[in-house]
Amino acid sequence: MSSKGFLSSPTNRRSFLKHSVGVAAAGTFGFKLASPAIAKETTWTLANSLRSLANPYHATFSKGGADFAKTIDAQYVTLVTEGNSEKGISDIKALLQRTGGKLILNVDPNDSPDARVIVNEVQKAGGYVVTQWNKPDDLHPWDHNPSYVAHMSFDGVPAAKALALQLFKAFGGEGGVVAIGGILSNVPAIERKAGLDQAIAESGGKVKLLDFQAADWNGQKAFDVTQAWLTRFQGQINGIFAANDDMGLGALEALRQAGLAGKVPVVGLDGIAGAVKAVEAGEFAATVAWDPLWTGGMGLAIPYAAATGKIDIAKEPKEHREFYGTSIMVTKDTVAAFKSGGAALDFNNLWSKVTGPIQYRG
Amino acid sequence: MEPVLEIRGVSKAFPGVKALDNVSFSVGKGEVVGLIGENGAGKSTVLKVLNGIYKPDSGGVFIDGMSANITSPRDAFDKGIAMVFQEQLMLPSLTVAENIFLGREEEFLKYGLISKSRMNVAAAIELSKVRLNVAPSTRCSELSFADRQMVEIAKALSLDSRIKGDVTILLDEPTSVLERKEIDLLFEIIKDLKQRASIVFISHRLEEVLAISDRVYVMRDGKVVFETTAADATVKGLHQHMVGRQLHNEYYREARQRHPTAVPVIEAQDLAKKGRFSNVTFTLHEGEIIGIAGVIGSGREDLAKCLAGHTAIDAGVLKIGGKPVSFRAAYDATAAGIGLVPSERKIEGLVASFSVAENMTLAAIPKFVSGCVLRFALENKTARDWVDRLKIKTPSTGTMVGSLSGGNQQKVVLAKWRVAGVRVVILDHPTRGIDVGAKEDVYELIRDMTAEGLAVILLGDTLEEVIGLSSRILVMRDGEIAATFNAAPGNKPTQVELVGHMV
Amino acid sequence: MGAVLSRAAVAKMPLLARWRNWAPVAVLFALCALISILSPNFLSLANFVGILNSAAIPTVLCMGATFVILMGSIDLSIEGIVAVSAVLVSLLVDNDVSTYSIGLLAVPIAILVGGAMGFLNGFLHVKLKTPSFMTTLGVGFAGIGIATTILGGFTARISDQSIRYLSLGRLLGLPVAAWIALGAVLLALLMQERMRFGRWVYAIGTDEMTARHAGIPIERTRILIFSIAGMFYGLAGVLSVAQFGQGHALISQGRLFSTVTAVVVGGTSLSGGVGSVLNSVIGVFIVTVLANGMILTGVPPYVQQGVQGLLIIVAVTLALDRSRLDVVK
Amino acid sequence: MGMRDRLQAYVPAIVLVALVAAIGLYDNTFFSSGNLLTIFADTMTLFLMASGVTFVIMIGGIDLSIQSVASLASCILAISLPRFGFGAVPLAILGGTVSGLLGGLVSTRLRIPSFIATLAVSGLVLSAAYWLSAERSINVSSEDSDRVLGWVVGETAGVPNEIWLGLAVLAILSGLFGLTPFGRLVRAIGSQERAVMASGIDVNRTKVAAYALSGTMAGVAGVVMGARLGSGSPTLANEFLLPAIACIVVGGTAITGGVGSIWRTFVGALIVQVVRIGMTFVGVSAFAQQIVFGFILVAAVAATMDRGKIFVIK
Repeated sequence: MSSKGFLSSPTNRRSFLKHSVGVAAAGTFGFKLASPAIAKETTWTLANSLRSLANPYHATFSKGGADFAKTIDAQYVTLVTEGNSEKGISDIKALLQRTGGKLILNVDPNDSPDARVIVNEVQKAGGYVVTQWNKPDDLHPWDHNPSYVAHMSFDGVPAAKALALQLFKAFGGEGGVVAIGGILSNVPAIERKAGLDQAIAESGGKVKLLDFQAADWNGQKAFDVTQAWLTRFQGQINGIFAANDDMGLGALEALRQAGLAGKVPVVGLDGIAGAVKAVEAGEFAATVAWDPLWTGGMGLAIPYAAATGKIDIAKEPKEHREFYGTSIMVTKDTVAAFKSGGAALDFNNLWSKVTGPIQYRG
Repeated sequence: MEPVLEIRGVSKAFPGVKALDNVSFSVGKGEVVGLIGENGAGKSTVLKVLNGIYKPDSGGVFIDGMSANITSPRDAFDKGIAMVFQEQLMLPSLTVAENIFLGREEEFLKYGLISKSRMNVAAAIELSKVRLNVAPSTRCSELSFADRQMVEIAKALSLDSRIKGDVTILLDEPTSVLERKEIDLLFEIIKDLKQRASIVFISHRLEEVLAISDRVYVMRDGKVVFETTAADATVKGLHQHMVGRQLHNEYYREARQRHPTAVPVIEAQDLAKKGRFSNVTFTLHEGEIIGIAGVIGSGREDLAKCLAGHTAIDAGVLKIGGKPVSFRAAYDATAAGIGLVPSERKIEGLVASFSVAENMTLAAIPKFVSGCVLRFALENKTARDWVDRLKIKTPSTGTMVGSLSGGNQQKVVLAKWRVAGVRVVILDHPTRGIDVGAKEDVYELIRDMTAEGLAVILLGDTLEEVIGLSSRILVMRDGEIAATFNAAPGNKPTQVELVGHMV
Repeated sequence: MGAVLSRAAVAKMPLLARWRNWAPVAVLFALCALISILSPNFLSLANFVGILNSAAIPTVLCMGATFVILMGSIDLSIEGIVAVSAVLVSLLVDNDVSTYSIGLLAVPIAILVGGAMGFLNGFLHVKLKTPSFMTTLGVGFAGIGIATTILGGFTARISDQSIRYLSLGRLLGLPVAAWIALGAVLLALLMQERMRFGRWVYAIGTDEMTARHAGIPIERTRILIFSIAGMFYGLAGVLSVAQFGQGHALISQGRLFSTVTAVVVGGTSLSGGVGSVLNSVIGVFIVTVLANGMILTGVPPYVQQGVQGLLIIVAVTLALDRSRLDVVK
Repeated sequence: MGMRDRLQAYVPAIVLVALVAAIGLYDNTFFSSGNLLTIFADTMTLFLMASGVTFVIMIGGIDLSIQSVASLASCILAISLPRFGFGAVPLAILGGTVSGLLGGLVSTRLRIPSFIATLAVSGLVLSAAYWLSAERSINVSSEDSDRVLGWVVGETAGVPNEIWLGLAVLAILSGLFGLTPFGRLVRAIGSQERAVMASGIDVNRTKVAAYALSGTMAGVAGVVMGARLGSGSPTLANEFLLPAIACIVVGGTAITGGVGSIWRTFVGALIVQVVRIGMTFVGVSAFAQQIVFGFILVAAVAATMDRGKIFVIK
């Protein structure tokens, strides 16, 4: 039927891949953008579910998925939640339906509770799923063999703590910092704040937290907040800690307005291009890169291996079922190496970047 | 005399009403033509056809003998016709000058910009024509009602300095909101305007019309029934033609006029509302109809609104059935048994998109609820009863009221208050814009109400109506009751008597 | 064609009317006074410059939105249009994604593209007779989508100093962005006061019938206004890029409601016909100063939305002349 | 024209059927009963959100606070579930009612346009949610949710309970709308508020009730979301506001008030959901989805809007 024709049309596949790696020419959308329909019952379909393609982290995440899909020449689909849990979940259900359960899903749930619902749906349909970042503490892959292959995350607390220490180092270990948080109730936001607090506590009073404000992951808000801070704490601000790079860059621009860019060090997390550039320029003291290319790809490679029987997931040790990936601290010293590295990923070496089991903090 | 502006055999129908029926009408150069008739006779419709607001269904408009197609008021303006509307159309956020030249700013454009200074100068010229000294840069929201009327007139006059060739100015009840001296002023203006322009002049006040016009048309029920030169016309004669019948008392069912009982329903003591009316005192009895006469601005509408609870009184004592009351809003008045039949029927009287039944029960919904569910059967039955009783012409009780004729709509409004079981009905221009047959029905209904012991306060559409229906008449002027007349059947005051106290 | 002026309006004392006009300014001053008592730093020049920086983009946005709201319509496409123009600019000047480098030429292009999307708003709204609320909502969604598609989700970092100057540069000690915003205000004021459509907006917003009778081309004016609004959003897109040195699809997240709020807090009525671009400028400053002040005075993050909510209510209660609208929707 | 009206009433349903058919023809797994049921079930939260606001829009107002209100309700639910068990549900819904009431009072008593009044109240509600939840998202233990929230997440007669709930709400609200004085007044106020005032009716009381109802339904939606996701959080209902209003208008209810109904919103919600899911089925890439969605929205409104009784379109 027509869908078959549409599927096998190479131009469509090419244009789709082109767009999904994000070099779309302006003004070509609509059905040019339509991905090929899925051939049922024959191959596995790969899908990454993420918040929105409009942010660099997830765009790269999606690219990672596309890259892996290319290596096994499988259909690859990106689902976006638009920050709306219900939408995210119903899209996944629809895709499970459409692929008759032959779905390999790598999902960054919009909010931790979503994970349980998604896992149950995938298990019902007989697909395979890996979750990223968010899941309820009492939800474990080994309780849902074989469908729930793994949960991978990055430990926000130590990362943020290490990052904070980098920041303190940048201004000589003594002085006042201000901190910009994400959406107050988000798990990563909480972890990263916790990491910062630890670092401050350990500074033994040398470093003072002047103020903490929430900018909802929004660079714009971070900009306004920072400007107000510059007035409120004239001269007292020695460093700015931002819970993600976008807000960090917002803060940096506010500093630039006041001619303080590069004078007051900023740190952020995610390792997006802009932040890395800022590190090179010496305006960011550091950023933490999560390697979304790897998570985006490996989050599919592992369940694919399980699905195709390359590994028996049920027999894998727990630290291969719930684990932290390697986060990379990017500082002025390491930035060159960081940029050159991270080239071709070896999707066969599944556990190369595993750095230990998930910690549950009360 | 060669007519500059003329309509021939024009007919215009609105849903349920034939507003104009084969009307022919002409204005000569430099002529002032009076156009009189009761409300709903079709006067304003004629003007709105001339002004391009209404397209005639048949017949045509002719300018200097040439057939003309006037598409919009703006188009009319460019063809030398300007109109002063009954409803005021000043935009509050704009200045006087901007209102005068709204939509015609081109002449003040320079490099695409409006030169306010030039516009104000030009406006000042127009304002001087109406001897109005307000700064052209004043916001209209800060003008008095009468001043706005003068601005409206100035806006129309701005035509004659802008259009080459013949100019016609249509005045729809320009005097109704004006004070005596402003009226005299307006007449002077019209007189020296005659040198350059022709004028069509609508007014209720026959004396005025005779005083200013060269020629007079009388309209009734959408037809021109009489045409005469002002010189050989008399108020009485014109009046005959306007009403078209000798036996008014028959028309107004005077035979059924009850002798008011002694039971007071409303007792008003020195009611006052700042800037609107003051020390208004009267008593309304069961079965009585009190008519209130007065020009617009006399305060009678405001009084009516206060009695209906729409606005609050500032001073005085109002007793309903002996108990003093104060109304926070209309719902208090309704609860006290007072209902207002508003002049703005479509806005305050009815929910146009609601069915006949839904409208009839709107003011009495609780009566049609059992266990918080509407009793549709009862509602429909009640509605059907009233449809029969009031001879309402409607396909069904489920028909959208908006699609009924004005007369039938008005009956629905009356039915609404009957269903609500009010004891006092305030009628604000109850027969405005409804055709003659329906009028008689409405009069019949009013008599029915009094027969059933209801009391009525009537703000008549015409003096004649007030006189014909009321058993007592209060004449209001400048917010005070200037005179009170008893109007027992067969012994009614004349219009001239009343007018004497009105202006 | 309903009488344009209710009797109530006539009775209204001009004095009260004048106070109404000045209420937003009063609110602003009261706010400033309060904050400067709690935090002396507030009155520093540095903070003033900071506030100007934060206010620049919202001001430009409000210039567009005010006209639309004066017509009694609403524009929910702000974020979408800004996103598209921002992404375009960031791709057209020196950047790390595309190879274009046309410098300041990108500015007029971005403004025109904004205008084009605004035109789409107006065109669909007028021709399909769909309420502006939905039309602009749809176009807004599309805008975000387009911006995301163009960049494929990535961020374009710009290195073009001429664009950066628009935000970083200083003229007479004030940020260039502030001067541009000032320019936008003057332009909008010129349109509102001295151009025909500027006056017609009031007529349409107050009473479309009267406007029609006066021979005002309603449809054309509506489309024109939406297009002009789009152009202002386009300019705001340029400024956003200049300020953040990057363009991406979410660059204007949260701008929509803050803009409408500013317009209304400034005293422009959502029902149309009443208000002015100057009111909106005041509105922008009320909102900006409040946000700034809440941080200066250390209001805890999670109550800030609440405080803002309360202030909106207070400001609007004082500023909005509600005596004219006997029916509040 | 009566004929046209009657036809008009079916347009939304026709649009829906057409969409479903089109997508099904492209990929017929879409028709599988399981899938349709799933879509149906997933639509209900959206419908619950929109159902209450429909009344507000019918009176010519708007309620922009539902998103925060639903989140607040989910927080109240998650917090009080351990302590009060089932009592948590009415408590959470009550929270919604109160928030709605507040919006209504601000709008009517202070005579502030609902657009701004509810926007402001939404800020207050959000602060309250953050304060209650101590800025965390609160998990609902699975045994709690099994014990208390089974009526939301379970299945009955092979049909997900969300659907039963949605249909129940549809029935109740349609009844409220079509059979009660309240519904009658809501319609009347939306079409000609001044006539209703002049008929001696306390308009504000009805209005406030409408806002309260809107808040209540947002509360219910919050509870359902909390149950489905097993958590409460101040951001749980984010990105729900505009889609909810889209449902209402896509269903053909006039944003200017007076004209509309609950079932229109119900159909509207299904349309919105089908379009979204449909794009995944047809395989519209994630990039294009929002663009397509945006234009389909406008087209749908253009088709379903009942212009018979609307004169000036602003």
